[in-house]
Amino acid sequence: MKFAVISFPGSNCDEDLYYAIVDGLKEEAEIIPHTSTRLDGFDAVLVPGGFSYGDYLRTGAIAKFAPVMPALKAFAATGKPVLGICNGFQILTEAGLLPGSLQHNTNMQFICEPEPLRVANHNTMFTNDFAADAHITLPIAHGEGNYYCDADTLASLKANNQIVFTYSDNPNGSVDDIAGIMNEQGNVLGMMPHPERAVESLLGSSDGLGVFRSLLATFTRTV
Amino acid sequence: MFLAQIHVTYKPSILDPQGVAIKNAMHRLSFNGVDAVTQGKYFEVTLNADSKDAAEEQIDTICDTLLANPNMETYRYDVKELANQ
Amino acid sequence: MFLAQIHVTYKPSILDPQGVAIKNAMHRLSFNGVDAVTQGKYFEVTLNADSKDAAEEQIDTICDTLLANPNMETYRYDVKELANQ
Amino acid sequence: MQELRTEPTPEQIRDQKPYKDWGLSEDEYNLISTKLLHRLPNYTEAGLFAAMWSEHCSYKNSKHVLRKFWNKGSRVIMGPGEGAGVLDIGDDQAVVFKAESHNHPSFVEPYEGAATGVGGIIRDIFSMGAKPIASLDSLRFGELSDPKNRYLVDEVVRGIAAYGNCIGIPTVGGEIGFDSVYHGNPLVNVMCVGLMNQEDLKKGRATGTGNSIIYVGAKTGRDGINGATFASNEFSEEKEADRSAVQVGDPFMEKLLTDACLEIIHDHSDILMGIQDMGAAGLVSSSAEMASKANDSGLTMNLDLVPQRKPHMNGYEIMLSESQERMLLCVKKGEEQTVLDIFARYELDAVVVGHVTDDGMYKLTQHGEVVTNVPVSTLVDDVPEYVHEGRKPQHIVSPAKNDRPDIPDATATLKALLQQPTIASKKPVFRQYDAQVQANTVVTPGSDAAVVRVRHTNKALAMTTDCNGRYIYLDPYQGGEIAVSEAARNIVAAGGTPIGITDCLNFGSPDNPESYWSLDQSVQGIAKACELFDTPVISGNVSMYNETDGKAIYPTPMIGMVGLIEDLKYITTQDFKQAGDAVYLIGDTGDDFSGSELQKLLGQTTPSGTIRFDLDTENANQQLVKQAIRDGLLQSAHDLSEGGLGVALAEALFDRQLGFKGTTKLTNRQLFAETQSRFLVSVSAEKQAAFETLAGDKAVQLGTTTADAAVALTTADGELNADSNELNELYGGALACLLKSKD
Ligand SMILES: Nc1ncnc2c1ncn2[C@@H]1O[C@H](COP(=O)(O)OP(=O)(O)O)[C@@H](O)[C@H]1O
Ligand SMILES: [Mg+2]
Repeated sequence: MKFAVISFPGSNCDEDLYYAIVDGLKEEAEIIPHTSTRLDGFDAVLVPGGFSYGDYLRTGAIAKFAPVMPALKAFAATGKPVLGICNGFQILTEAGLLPGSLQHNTNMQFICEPEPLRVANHNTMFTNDFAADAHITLPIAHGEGNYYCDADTLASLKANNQIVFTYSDNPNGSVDDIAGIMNEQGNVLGMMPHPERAVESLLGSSDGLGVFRSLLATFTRTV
Repeated sequence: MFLAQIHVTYKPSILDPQGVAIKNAMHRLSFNGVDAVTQGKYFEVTLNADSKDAAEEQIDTICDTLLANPNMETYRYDVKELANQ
Repeated sequence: MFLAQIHVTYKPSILDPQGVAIKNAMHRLSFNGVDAVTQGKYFEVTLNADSKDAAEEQIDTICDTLLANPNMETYRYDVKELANQ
Repeated sequence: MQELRTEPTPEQIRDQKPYKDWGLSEDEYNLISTKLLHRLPNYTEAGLFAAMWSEHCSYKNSKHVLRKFWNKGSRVIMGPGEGAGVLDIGDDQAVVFKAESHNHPSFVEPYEGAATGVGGIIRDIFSMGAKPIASLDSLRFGELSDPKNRYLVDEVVRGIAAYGNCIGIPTVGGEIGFDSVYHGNPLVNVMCVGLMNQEDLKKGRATGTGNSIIYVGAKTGRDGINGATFASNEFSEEKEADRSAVQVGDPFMEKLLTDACLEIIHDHSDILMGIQDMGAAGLVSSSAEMASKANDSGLTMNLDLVPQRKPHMNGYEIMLSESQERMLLCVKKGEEQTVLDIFARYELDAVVVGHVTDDGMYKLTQHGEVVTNVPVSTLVDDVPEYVHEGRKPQHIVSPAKNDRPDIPDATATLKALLQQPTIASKKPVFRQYDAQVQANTVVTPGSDAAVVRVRHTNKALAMTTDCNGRYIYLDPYQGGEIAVSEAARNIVAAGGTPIGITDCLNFGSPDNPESYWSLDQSVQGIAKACELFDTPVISGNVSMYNETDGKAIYPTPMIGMVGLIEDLKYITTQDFKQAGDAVYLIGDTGDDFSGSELQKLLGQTTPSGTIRFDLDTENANQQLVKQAIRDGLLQSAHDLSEGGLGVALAEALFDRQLGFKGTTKLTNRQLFAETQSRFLVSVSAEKQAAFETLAGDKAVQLGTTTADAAVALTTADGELNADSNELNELYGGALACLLKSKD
């Protein structure tokens, strides 16, 4: 399986994702610059964390105009998986691929810590490796991870089972403890916690590997 | 040359954690009369355009696509011509 | 009840990396006429005070101590009385 | 609109002596004009001399003392003198590190001051060819009862977090201490650690006549130029209130700059002759040093080509600006385009501003005129060196008698100590730092030393910063030895072998004989310990004049140490792992309270008494712990520092909510003694015999960990009885509470 990791100016988790796939999952990955306009030949696209364009203006606001974005949208439209992590999640919401937006944490501070999570929907291409209602721990590291959407959007997220991860102990003020959501079609996922930082027990947790293993399982099943 | 003064603010229904934090800080500093605080962004953009209308049109697009997030924010602007130097 | 509209902006000699990044983004979006962008903060504070003078005095202190960083920023404000609701 | 500024003539400078405001003495000025130049320097030249001859650039007041440092050692690839020091860690890899202080800027503008401090030290690391992999911050503030200090803590921490998090370098450790002497003079020291392949090593040299000097990064503004050095009419275009020379950091730009420079270093090493960051005294210092280090080649630059943020900057301003995120490269003639193209891809400004010459002259032109033409050596090498007079402070000549406080209730004392801000958990601070980006951090903040693995090897690096100014105040020589030893103890407890140090020497004015004496003594103490531990001093920084209202801080020579963990299985943390493990104290405990946190808690704000320290004992105990870890005998290891055994024992229990039961021959008060050279370790039942054989009489069993949260330790004259969860709450909540307190 071949993953593309998109690198924007200011991305800083692109290499971490690359290694999570290559060393952790033992599949292929390639870092694709933001100037690239093609994503052919990839089976999944990963949008990494970091501070694209310094997070200036709003998180993800400038990255959404990068040359690679039309290709990313086209890729998502084919139904293949797109995973945005942290700043990647913020970019996907700004780009309109996911509903809602990410605001400042309610305590107005950056928070870096391991966070207990619940897998709220394990019937997705990102989470089928987890048991129903699994409790996992993934690190978070963000200043603006407070998920917000209006009441109608929230109702439809719930109705369609689009809420994929929730916090057990909401650290940032997110609506309904939301840590990760997907689009209606189920192939675009955005999450604030960092699975790529949790792919080996040496670094404290390998729970994150489940996300990548799920993608691989889906891929293997469909080809 | 034109100068656009642009205000981007949260829609009223949106809870603004920054505004809340600042209000709390004001209360801690004993400004207890403060009832509400909202924080928005203010931009000054100087640009060349053929006419004021053309400048306004550009600024409108810039606000829609870049400066404001339509999910949560609204904007208003004012464009004026700068005296030639 | 009074409404204070406050603008906080960088002093002219201060580097404003955010403004530069936004200007570059505008150029990438082909708004090539844009010459300069600065980003500042805009606050709306509603507060109770006995008089407009008293409100202005409070706002002045709030700006000095909390909203603006005197090392790098300047501010201006405008206070008006709100009609009773 | 702008009036042409008229600069003072050389004669006016001679007569009106404005250089004195710039920090140049009359003797120095005379030396320059009569002996070095044989003519009067013009305005720009005088400014450049003042900057290059400042303590910050020339170390003229500290060089004499710094020579006493030990910087040999088999691993040293590059000692002090370059951007940062470099040590061999095997596999053709090297570790690069250095620390910098940003004390004064952080007091004036704490957020930007701290942020630009982080940015500056990162440039030192990647300019050597290394990828920055971790940073640490060592902070000192006045007491938190004062709102100004709470504000400083908030802003400094936000600034460090904002810069480090954005650029994607994990902040993995550090320290924070609080003491009233730092009121009005906080210390903000940042250390950065980089990793490189030895073949990528780069130096800051401008070699090869005709080669190009390329300026890259942010445009030059008036940042950091002291307004006082200008006649006020020179700024008439701007209102007084609109003027600001505060340096603003742009971590986004620095991320691009780092990536671009490292790309050039990796892929185009053959055409890159030298690279150097622009730090203090900006363009002049970087370019003059590059020329000087290339065996006195010359250099010429055209200032009109320097990218400028504001119009009408004069030569003095351009050369002395401390705008951030700028680098200077020396590139082979004819190959410039390759380099310019790479920077263009990163959307960075890069311009050829000059070239290397062979006449040893430092020559600048602006608007078609020569504004500076002086021998490179006069700027860099001819700076006079000053040896100051030292005097032992009175409190050391006749020290007060040592305390032996009465501790009737050990439990209450422990609870109080755990809430002392210097001891309490620093989580409210380090939780704001991204400690894990790059996905290599094995031990995050909260244990003794941070551990970062070297990807694709079986190695890791341990790192820590340490210094207790209260000990140094009482005894700078032994205090210096202790600072190094404590750092080494933290490295050893984490499973590492100490391999080298960097330092920030934070002291008062060298003109004060007591400050100077303390500097000299502590450097000697540091050197002595470094030699014993085989940890050369490979880089560092001096910050003098840390005084407010004539009162100096405690001498605070911060030590940043790196250790090598040769095998990932040696990595050890401070927390007890399971119930039923035996807990041992390694090292003897005495009635050592001078400078301790207990002494401070009991009302002795200024430390008093004498301290006791023995390097050989320290070394023996460290060797024991190191061996026990290598033999696989330890479940945990924790060094004892502020608050002594009581605090260390509590800290080891928190992570897994364990309890403890035991007995000791020590007295209540000795639970809080700060006798040096001690460790607290835990050993599983099946390893106990082997551990006791190895340790002999160096270790004494204190008791056993338990599954419930009860902590019960019987002492010679009392007992400690507590609930570890309650202790954890006090320890965990104290700092946040102090930072928020309203008054
Ligand atoms: N300013 C800081 N930044 C990051 N980590 C910190 C900071 N202050 C303390 N820490 C972390 O908290 C832990 C305890 O620090 P400290 O009490 O100084 O340890 P020790 O006494 O063993 O040197 C360490 O892991 C340290 O890295
Ligand atoms: Mg320790």
